[in-house]
Amino acid sequence: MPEIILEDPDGTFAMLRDSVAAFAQRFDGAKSLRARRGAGRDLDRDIWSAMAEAGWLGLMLPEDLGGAGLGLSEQAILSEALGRALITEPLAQLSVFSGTLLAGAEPGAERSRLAEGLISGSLVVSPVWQTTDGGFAVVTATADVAGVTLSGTADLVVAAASADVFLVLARSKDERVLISVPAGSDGLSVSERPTVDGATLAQVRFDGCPVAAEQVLARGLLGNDLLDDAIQATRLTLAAELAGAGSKALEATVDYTKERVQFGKPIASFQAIQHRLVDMWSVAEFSCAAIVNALERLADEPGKPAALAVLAAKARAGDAAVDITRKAIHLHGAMGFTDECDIGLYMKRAVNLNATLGNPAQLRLQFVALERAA
Amino acid sequence: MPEIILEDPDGTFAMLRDSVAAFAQRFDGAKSLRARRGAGRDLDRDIWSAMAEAGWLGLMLPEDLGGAGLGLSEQAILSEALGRALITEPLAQLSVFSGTLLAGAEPGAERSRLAEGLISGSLVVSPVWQTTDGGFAVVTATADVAGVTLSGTADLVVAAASADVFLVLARSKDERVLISVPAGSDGLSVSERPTVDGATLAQVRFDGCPVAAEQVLARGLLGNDLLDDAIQATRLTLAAELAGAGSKALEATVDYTKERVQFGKPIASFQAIQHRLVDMWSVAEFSCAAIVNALERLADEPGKPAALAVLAAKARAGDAAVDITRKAIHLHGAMGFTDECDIGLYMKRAVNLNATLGNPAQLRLQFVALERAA
Amino acid sequence: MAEQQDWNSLSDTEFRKIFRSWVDENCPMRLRNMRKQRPVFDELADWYHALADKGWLSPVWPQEYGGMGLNAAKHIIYVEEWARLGCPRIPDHGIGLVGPLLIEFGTEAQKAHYLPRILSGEDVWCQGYSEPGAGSDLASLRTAAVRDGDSFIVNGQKIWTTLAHCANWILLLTRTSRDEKVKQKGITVLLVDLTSPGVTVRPIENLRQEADFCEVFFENVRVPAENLVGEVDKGWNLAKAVLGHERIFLGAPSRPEVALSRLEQLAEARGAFADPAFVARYARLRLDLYDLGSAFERFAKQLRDDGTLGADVSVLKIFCSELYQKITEETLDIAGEEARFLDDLPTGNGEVDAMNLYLDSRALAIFGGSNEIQRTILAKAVLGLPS
Amino acid sequence: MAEQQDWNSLSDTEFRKIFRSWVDENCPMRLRNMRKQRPVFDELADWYHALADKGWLSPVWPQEYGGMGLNAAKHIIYVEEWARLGCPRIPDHGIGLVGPLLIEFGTEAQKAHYLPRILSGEDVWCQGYSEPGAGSDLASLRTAAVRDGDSFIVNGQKIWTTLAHCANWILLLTRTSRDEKVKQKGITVLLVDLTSPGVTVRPIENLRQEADFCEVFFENVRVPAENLVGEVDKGWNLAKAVLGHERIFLGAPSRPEVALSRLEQLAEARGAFADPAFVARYARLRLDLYDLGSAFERFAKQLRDDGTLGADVSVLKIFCSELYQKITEETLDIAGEEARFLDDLPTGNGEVDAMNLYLDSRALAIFGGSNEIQRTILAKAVLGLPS
Repeated sequence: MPEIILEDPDGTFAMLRDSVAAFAQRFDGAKSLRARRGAGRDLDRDIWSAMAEAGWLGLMLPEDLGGAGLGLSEQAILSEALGRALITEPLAQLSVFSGTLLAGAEPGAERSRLAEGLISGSLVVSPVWQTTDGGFAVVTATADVAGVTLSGTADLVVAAASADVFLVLARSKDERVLISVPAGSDGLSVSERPTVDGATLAQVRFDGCPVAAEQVLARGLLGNDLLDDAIQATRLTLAAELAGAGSKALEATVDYTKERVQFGKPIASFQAIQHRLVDMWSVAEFSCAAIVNALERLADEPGKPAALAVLAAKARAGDAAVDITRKAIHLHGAMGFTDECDIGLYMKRAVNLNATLGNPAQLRLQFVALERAA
Repeated sequence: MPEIILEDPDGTFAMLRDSVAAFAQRFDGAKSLRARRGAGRDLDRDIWSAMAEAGWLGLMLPEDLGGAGLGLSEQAILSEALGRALITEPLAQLSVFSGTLLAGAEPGAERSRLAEGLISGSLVVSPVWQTTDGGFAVVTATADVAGVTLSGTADLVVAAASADVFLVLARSKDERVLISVPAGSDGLSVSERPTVDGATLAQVRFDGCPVAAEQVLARGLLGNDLLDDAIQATRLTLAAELAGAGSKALEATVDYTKERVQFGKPIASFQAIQHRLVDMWSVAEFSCAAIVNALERLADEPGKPAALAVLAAKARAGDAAVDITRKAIHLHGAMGFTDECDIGLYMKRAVNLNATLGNPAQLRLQFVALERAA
Repeated sequence: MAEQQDWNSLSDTEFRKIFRSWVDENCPMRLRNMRKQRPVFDELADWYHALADKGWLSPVWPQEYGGMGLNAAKHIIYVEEWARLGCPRIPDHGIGLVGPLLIEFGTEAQKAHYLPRILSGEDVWCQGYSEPGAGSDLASLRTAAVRDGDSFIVNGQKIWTTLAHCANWILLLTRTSRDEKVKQKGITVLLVDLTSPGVTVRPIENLRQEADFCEVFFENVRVPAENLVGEVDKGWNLAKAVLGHERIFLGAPSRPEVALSRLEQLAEARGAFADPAFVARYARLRLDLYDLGSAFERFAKQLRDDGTLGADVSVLKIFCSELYQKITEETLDIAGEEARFLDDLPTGNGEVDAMNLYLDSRALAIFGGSNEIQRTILAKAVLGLPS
Repeated sequence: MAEQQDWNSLSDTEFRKIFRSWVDENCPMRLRNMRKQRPVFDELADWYHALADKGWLSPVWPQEYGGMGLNAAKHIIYVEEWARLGCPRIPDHGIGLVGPLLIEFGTEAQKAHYLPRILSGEDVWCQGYSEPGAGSDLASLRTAAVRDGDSFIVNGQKIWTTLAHCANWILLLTRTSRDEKVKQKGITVLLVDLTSPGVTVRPIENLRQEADFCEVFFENVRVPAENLVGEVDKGWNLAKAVLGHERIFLGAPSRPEVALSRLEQLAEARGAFADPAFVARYARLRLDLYDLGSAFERFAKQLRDDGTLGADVSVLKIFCSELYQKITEETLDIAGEEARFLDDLPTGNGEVDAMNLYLDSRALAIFGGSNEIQRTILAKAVLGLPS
């Protein structure tokens, strides 16, 4: 089955894949997802701790913050494997996105505390910055005689109920600042809605939530690339997870159609089914090739070529995973339409990840606008 | 194979179909098209005369102008049959469009002369009104001491080299007028370009071309529906021709794939080919149903419902014929890629008709704009 | 009880008006445009009884059995108005399947016993056709019925049995003899009481996590011989026959119609109609739906004129199910990041159940014969393509 | 004559630079970006001879035979730069097919005789594989070669023989024995002089009304036995072997690249980039092309690393040919009414050959094994699906 093909001289990638496979033996992805969904929870804390123990949460964080100091290639291989195994805890947001912001924040005690907690799994650090249309939320930090307070609303917050700390992107006068807000702070409220893949997304409201000086992790975020870097890294992570999910859904469908007999033959022997499976395999191959291209551009041609490549990779992997899993459902027949069959969980997961941080249509438009910009 | 299904209590439709079948025995469509293309001509005058003798050119013209006084249903059945037989002389423009304009023009000697000539085939009456983008050409009628003259340029003129008379839609001050201009008039020039289906479209230039009072056939065309009626009737005619061409291309492909043996079996026995053929058949059925719906709306609900139905029918029939003939080429294999095989002529014909008076994307937008207009 | 009238003698317009106005007045608003495609009997009981009292529960049963006795043309109007008013689908296996089967092939005793109990809601039926190894290839079913004195003993398993957990009777296709050459031979139709010892019903949740179908297990279930319909070993054609003209409704535009209205609602709320790229995609879907209406009417007319339909009618089901999917996919696309939510999307003017419809739209292309099977049937039946 | 150098020892960048600059300087501008996909020998003779003199005509032949001896990695650069500079495809059956075949399987006498005559342009070769009854199913070919003393007598017919009317030699697959069980057995490769008595060549016009392929008829054509390549009855694997890594180039992005640049040119001229609906469709095509580049690189890398490719490489050809069609279809769509013209469309900044490309794009999905065949091969070879 298609996978991200990278040279692996020291065996790091093989090791990462093996460690996910071993992990999936302990924590079955589909079973865990159903359990979390049944409980209405947004994060499985046991799994999260185990992921921390595996060293995955701080994979890309620099070593001076306690991380492994690895790069996006390692992250992509890891996330692809997690996607295959349907391990759906929100690593992309809670580790890659939050981690990139922390790595780029100003050195200080709070930053060190959060990084350490993030890496060890003891702190769930959830980023807060979007509206439901994917744009920037308006959360404003205002200073008066009583001190600085936050007000405003953000959406699409993952693991909000489980979060220990919110990493809030706020406006303060003309600049954008990054603020750490402990869960349970005064004036902070959270309301959750279920996601299609059995977790939740929350609206987080700040109503005069007090902020101490040491909670401000970074300033001047309009003028630098930190946020763009975080979005880019997260998109590539999501692309890899989508590629893994798509590839696994294809594999499951190939297996199913080889076994399922109708009219005296396995349905995989019917030409119409075969061609459909080949088309699914093709887009899976293209996803992996697009991700490899993005990783190479990031290494060789940072800037515009890399930005284009990441947009293309997320768009392709999202389109492919959604397309593959839809067809997979169909090829599983009535069985595919049941909740008991794991294939539906892959489809729902693909729908969520595909819509996260830009769906393919939006990303393609960004690509063209960027490419055609003088 | 799919066809336009209408109740035929007095057998008119069956008679029309039979007459086209007999006609096609005398004038083989593909052979005639190749001959005309080889000669670089825009009209086969012999075929045109024979079509006149068959009574087809004045089918919808009122009886008081010498026509048969029949309706769009008869025209649709006729054009569908012509489409099947690949009889490609531009009936839609030279009979339906020109005829509708003449029928709506003001009574007078010139109108009677043109109608008679159109019906008998002795005059080729070619409408002149468009630019290459399908919009209205700017041809201006100006009066000064020397009299009225025409100036301006129009495009997409069919049979311009063969035309005896041009039916020019011109601007005169604030109104739109219809003017008859004899071929060979002073200041009139014609330059032809080949069309994909082996005829030509011309640019017609008027450079101070004199116009006598009796050449003005109608005035005030901005305020009435004549032009809209002509466009609507022509679109439905084109839709029917497209439906006929698509249905025949499907039939030819079914026949070919039943005969063509590869790997010891007719290729029509392979499931992937079968499903492709079924999809071709489906859109052909939908084309015919859309045309029947348009004819019924025109009869029962003139105005907006009919206008919507005609837009839908032309869009569907165009999309279907282009899609069917593309697939037909492919299913004919290498043979389909040769000029010797008639299937390519059907494909080229479909491309031309589909792009005439609005391609499907444009027509769909018009549909939505009209439907959503308060 | 029921109002009797020769509905077929009315003009289409008259009938449509009479039918529509009574239904609109009597079908409770809480049941209109339900999120569930198939509500269970208990949710609908009052509306069910109201229809039965009016004599309008069974559109095609002859009036002597308490139906309306509608011909195909009037039946289409019945279904169209039903959809237009957003009325819920009622548990319809008794009305649509068991009733017509018994009326055509049942004994007088069977008719006298079962038909009134369907109308009264006392019996709620389900349909036991599919098996784990016999889905698209229905003829290979294996649930066995063996004659034992004045009974049959049934062993085996059915699956995808819609709403079996809310039914008390099942129309069961069983195998009574094995002839591998012609698998359709040796199939027998039995009426089986689901409360019989040895029957186990296990609901299965679908993608929307609703239990609308079940597995049904039969372990030495004793079925009285008088519950046989027709003859032993000759049940196949009988089971097929009652499908009749109802196949046209699988391709009726109502599902994509509902989905498109939701797409429009969301698009209005999110400002998508100001984006020409959306409008172009919307236009394609809108025209597909419009043309599906024209194609539906083409077959409806044939049904009105000839009283019968060919295999070609399944083109509607293929087009309809694929259009339904395209519309729900577009709805998720314009939802952007909100496509991640399972619950309904607020619009300021009602909610849009984008994900509910998206998930539901997966079903129609699978059930009732997958679109692949339908295409293969069309290839042979309509285009005469070789095997 | 030819400059000899170990090209493979250069870095990719160095080689690319050297190759590109000489070609750019020496390939006549009148031959760049030609409308014809396959110009005939006479149109290109001076450029052909210039390449031969330079020793750059045959990228993969070993240098001892007058080639460049490029490995797969360098060959890809050769092809990429060729495409990027808009150089014309030269009649390449001698260079790409006959040369490698003889170098691997030919006798010393054959190599000494034929290879220099290919480089000099004295012999122009075509490839006699397909027959009327053997297209996708090539192994069922029937053109017969019967041994007669020191000759073979050939009877039969080939079709789709590219540029046979401009060639003087044909590489011919013939049937020398019939074994219906294994059709690939009994096939023999012969080198046949097209000026031999009994050979008739009939050009066939394609959809663009250009004669770029032919039928070739053989009536008792006498072929000397020394023109046999390899062994009698064992020609199948030999014919297949020389395809080698060249299959990757069937999926190279050059054709859709050219088509997309034409689409952009027309879109700029007609203002389509101001229409968000067009931009959305364009974006899809642009990204498809971009991703085809990534996928091409994925296989090119495999070729560089392993020196070989699997069956999976044909995914490129499928994607590439279908993308090429989509782009040319979109070009006609935005041409609006102008899609009716056969000739090129003026833009004020050069002409766009919309119809020429549209018609040309029909070919790639058919020739070199239809996309259906390719998908079936992939199903078995890559996914291991059962028959």
